[in-house]
Amino acid sequence: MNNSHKIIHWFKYASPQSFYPLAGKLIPWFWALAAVFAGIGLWITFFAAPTDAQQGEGYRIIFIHVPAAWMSMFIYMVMAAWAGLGLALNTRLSGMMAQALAPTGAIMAFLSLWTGALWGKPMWGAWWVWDARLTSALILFFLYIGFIALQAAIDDPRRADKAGAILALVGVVNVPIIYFSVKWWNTLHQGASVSLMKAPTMAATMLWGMLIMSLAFWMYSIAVALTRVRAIILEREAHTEWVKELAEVKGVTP
Amino acid sequence: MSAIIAIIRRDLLLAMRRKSEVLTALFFFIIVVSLFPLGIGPETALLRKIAPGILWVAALLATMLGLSRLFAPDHADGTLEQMVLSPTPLGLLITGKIVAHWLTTGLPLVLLAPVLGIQFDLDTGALGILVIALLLGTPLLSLIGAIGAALTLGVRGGGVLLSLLVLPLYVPTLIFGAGAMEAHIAGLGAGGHLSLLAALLALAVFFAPWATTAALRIALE
Amino acid sequence: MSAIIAIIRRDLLLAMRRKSEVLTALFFFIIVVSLFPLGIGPETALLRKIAPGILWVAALLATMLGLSRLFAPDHADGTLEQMVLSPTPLGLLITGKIVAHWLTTGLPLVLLAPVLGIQFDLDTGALGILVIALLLGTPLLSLIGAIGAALTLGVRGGGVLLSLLVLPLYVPTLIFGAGAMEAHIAGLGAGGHLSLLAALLALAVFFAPWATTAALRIALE
Amino acid sequence: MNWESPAAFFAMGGYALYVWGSFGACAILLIMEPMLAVKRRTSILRSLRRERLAETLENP
Amino acid sequence: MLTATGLSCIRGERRLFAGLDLAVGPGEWLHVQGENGAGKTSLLRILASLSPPAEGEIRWCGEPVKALAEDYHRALLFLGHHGAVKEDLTPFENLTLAAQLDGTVLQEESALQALARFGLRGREDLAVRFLSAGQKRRVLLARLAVRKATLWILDEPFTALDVKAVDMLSGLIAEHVASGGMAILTSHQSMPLPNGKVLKI
Amino acid sequence: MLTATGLSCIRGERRLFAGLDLAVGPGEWLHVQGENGAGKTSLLRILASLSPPAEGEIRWCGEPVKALAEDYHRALLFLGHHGAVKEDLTPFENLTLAAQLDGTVLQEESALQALARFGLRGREDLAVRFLSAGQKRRVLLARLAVRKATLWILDEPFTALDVKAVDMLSGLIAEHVASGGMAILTSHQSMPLPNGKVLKI
Ligand code: HEM
Ligand SMILES: Nc1ncnc2c1ncn2[C@@H]1O[C@H](COP(=O)(O)OP(=O)(O)OP(=O)(O)O)[C@@H](O)[C@H]1O
Ligand SMILES: Nc1ncnc2c1ncn2[C@@H]1O[C@H](COP(=O)(O)OP(=O)(O)OP(=O)(O)O)[C@@H](O)[C@H]1O
Ligand SMILES: [Mg+2]
Ligand SMILES: [Mg+2]
Repeated sequence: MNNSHKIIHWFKYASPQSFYPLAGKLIPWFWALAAVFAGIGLWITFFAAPTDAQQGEGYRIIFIHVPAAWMSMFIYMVMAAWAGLGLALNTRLSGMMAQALAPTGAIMAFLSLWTGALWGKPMWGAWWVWDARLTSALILFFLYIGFIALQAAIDDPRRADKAGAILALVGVVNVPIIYFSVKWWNTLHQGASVSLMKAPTMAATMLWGMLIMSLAFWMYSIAVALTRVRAIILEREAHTEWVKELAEVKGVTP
Repeated sequence: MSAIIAIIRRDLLLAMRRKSEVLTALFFFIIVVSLFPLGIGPETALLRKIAPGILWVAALLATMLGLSRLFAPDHADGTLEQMVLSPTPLGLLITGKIVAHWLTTGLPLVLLAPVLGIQFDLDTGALGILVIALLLGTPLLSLIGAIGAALTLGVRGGGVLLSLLVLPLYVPTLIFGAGAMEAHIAGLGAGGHLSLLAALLALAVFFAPWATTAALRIALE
Repeated sequence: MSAIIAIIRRDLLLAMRRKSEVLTALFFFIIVVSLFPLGIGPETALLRKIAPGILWVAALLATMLGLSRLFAPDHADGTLEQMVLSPTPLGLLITGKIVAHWLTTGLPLVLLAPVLGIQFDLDTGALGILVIALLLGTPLLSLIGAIGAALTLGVRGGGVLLSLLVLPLYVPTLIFGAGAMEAHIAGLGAGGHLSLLAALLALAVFFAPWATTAALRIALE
Repeated sequence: MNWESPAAFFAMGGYALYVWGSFGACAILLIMEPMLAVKRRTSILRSLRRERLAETLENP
Repeated sequence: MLTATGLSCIRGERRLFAGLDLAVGPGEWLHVQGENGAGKTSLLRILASLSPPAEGEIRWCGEPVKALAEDYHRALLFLGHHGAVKEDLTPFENLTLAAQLDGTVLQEESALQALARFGLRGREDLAVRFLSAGQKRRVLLARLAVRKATLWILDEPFTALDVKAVDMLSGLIAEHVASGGMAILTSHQSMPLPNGKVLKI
Repeated sequence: MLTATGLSCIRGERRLFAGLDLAVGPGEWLHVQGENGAGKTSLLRILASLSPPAEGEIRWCGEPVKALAEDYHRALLFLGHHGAVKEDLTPFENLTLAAQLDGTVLQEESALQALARFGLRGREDLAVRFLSAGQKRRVLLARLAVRKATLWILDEPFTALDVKAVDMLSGLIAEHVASGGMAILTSHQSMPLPNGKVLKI
């Protein structure tokens, strides 16, 4: 078939066939980690963290807002890295990983917008302002949607992978450009009518809470992406022998 | 009647099959609306002032963008010929196609517009007027657009010629639609504008399918 | 080299043959720009303030409108296959097509923009900046757009999907382009914005043809 | 523990709509997403199994 | 009974044919022959009332077709170069939707039967876009098996079909004619059907 | 000399062919036969390096075609179902522009001659849009007469052509092969050319 057997050792897991069971073994661990971190994080969020002097209880949104915002950016980088890898080395798994990550990234981007809007209303009196950060988050959301829509519109999975990879890479070049352009655009017009809290002034518990919630989001993202990539592997490799030989396909256990 | 329903179902099926179709007309609307603040600047007061105009122009452009695909694919693959030769009167089939076009492009805009209005910091009353005006206006845009789409069918450079023909005809809709919101924001009451929109719609419902059918027959000869 | 020139000449010839093509991209620009005063109202001060944004958004939409026809006709009739099989490297041919696209849609906008700027009561200095910014910005729009056009080639619902992909990527161009004029009007000097536009253009000249070619190869497989 | 009563907890100092709106949406999405991912896998598995069954019926 | 008298057709400054008379009655079929560009497609489109003749008149059962309109359409089945087949839909959907457009309802079995008859078994649920050139034509031609019509006007029905499909289709046409139907065809290949009238242009 | 070894092609979940070997040398031509949907078009596109095979390799004069790229393209002339013919341009413009794309310059006379040879005299300056189905194909095929290429890959070159044109075209192919060229064709009609190798899929 291809010359994958020649390639270095760790590449073994770049084949869907060996990655599928590996992912299956890893998933429960990531779910467990996600649950533990989320438990601690939520406890800090609602019980350990004190009421904020200026924002009252409303600031507690930060404990999901910031992790979601971070993850939305981080996942995009990871997705583009997988896509680029797939384009360069022509490994089948890379494209599947990129495809599996995209919906999670889009959901994170959406959550950062949604929670941000719900935070903005009590803080600024408006659901939305054209702040640099908000605007670039919005554009990032569009980039995700574009990626997903492009892949959904192409029937041949291999073609979809490659086209998506090019789009993701073009996006990666553009995301910093977009971010800085928006930032500059915004500051030219108006002074800092919106000043976000600066991290150093943040109380230590809050910082911890945010970090732990971020870990929870991170573990969640890995777990859900792995779950999805397993489904994608099955869909794409449906006609191969190794899938037909899988225990869950033979009907022993799901 | 069953043929109309059949054609609406067929067009909706086609739209669903090209999954992205419906969503992307919507996203075009969203993106155009979001581009303006980027071009104009983030001042809330200024943005609130121009919001009605921007929302309406964007709705108009989003509707227009899909128009060239209203008849062109059916023309290219001979379906339109079969429609002319169908025992059902052509006018009915065409009406079905226009309804399907509105369902896939106009209706989603109506539903989404309030969310975008929030980005421009509009109040609830203004948002309500926006929805009502769009509910009257978008079918109007589909009806007028269908005439343009039929006239430019199979014509060289049709796509862009279409916008040239249709945009001037969209002007009254734009003026009354955006005017309704502006009047409301200025505290004048939007009733007048809305009833004018309704009157235009009634007019178009009667004449547009007929004009479209006539134009299509010419295009097919 | 001669193949590039041949392809530019061919595309220009095709554009001339569909007489309306060039004119209508231009007319679309004119009409969009003229719709805004209708949607927003006639206050001169307000209009002058939003003029840069509107002109740039209109330029952007006008460029984008023609994008779906950049490769699609060549794809449909098999010309693109012949290009792949041509002894000339595909990248060169594609560059030729992008140049032709700019000559037929970007350049006319640059030439017409000052006239429209006058409608918004802009002074000579601002008009000069507008022309320079468009001269740097429209090739950028063609280059970025070509990537999107190649990616959505032969894809279901391509036309609208294209705008979804391309518009976010247009944001920096829009911001710096409109920003240059606004900075000038505010008396801050447009130099910074213009040099950023130039830098983006240089970046795109290197990468866009490559990405476009890669995307086209994928579409053709 | 900085809450006097469950009611105070749910009132969130007057920010209930915003805080619970955020956390609620977050919870819904983050529960829905894995469910959809799992469903995607079970449905492809089901069709694979059906295919296998059809094969065994054809050539026993 | 379709009769045409004194038909002529002008394209650009070129007169493709003039003073053409023809008549096709029940149980008859007509083979329109001519070189590339002679005007066969143009003639067929005129007969189907899709474009008007420069001169002359077409009558269906004695009435001018322009006046009959829908009644003529009910009796007519015209399949041209273009498919009227949607690339995004499956053969099955294409067939049932075409029937609905004609105002008739197509049973699932008869649709599947017609497709199977045209060798599309196993492709019922694959978007037409993926089919081969000949399979696309077969989707189109499957309408012949499900739509009741007296007059068939077929423009090059045998293009792109393989030998088996050509036989099957000519069998279908022969059957239609034998049972009192009428057919007008063009084809550059030697026609595998007996007893046709020939019209040379 | 074109050789292919162990070619296989998968579309969707369907394996169209597998383990296919072929070789065409100078002065030989190959007739690819098969039912509708057998995979002839797919095979020809693979041979032209337009789409990659699922397995197997194609060599031109002993080198893999992927490595040769432009050199292979120079030796190859591929004409598929689609015309690569612009409807808005005239036959003459189409022919000269196609030549320019190939990086060659076409003399006016030789272009006119080629068109005349394909029976398009008097249509040189009429936009292709107005031509009949067969005339459109002729515009495409006229490239055979002007482009120098060693290997011709033609997908159903005889469709839509009338009897005279079929004879002319087969003469042209025979000439090309006789002078040491190679050709790979598909056709459902009986092939009016002698001495071809046959490949059934
Ligand atoms: C729709 C509205 C909003 C969106 C889309 C949004 C988006 C984002 C994004 C993308 C980040 C990560 C930025 C980075 O790390 O560089 C972020 C961080 C943050 N946001 Fe928001 N935000 C919104 C509203 C708000 C509001 C209303 C507040 C507070 C009043 C806020 C406070 C913060 C804070 C404190 C951070 C963390 C800053 C840091 O770590 O540097 N956000 N937001
Ligand atoms: N505007 C025009 N000016 C001159 N000639 C024209 C014009 N439009 C069409 N024609 C000619 O009219 C004829 C149309 O022929 P038609 O398509 O009916 O031919 P056909 O007999 O079906 O041919 P084929 O066998 O190739 O399908 C062609 O010869 C074409 O060149
Ligand atoms: N995604 C897919 N899933 C299943 N089958 C597919 C898919 N895409 C293509 N096919 C099948 O692959 C085949 C492609 O055949 P191809 O076009 O090569 O045939 P051909 O031999 O040229 O036929 P023709 O004589 O009709 O031109 C068809 O049978 C088609 O049904
Ligand atoms: Mg014809
Ligand atoms: Mg074929």
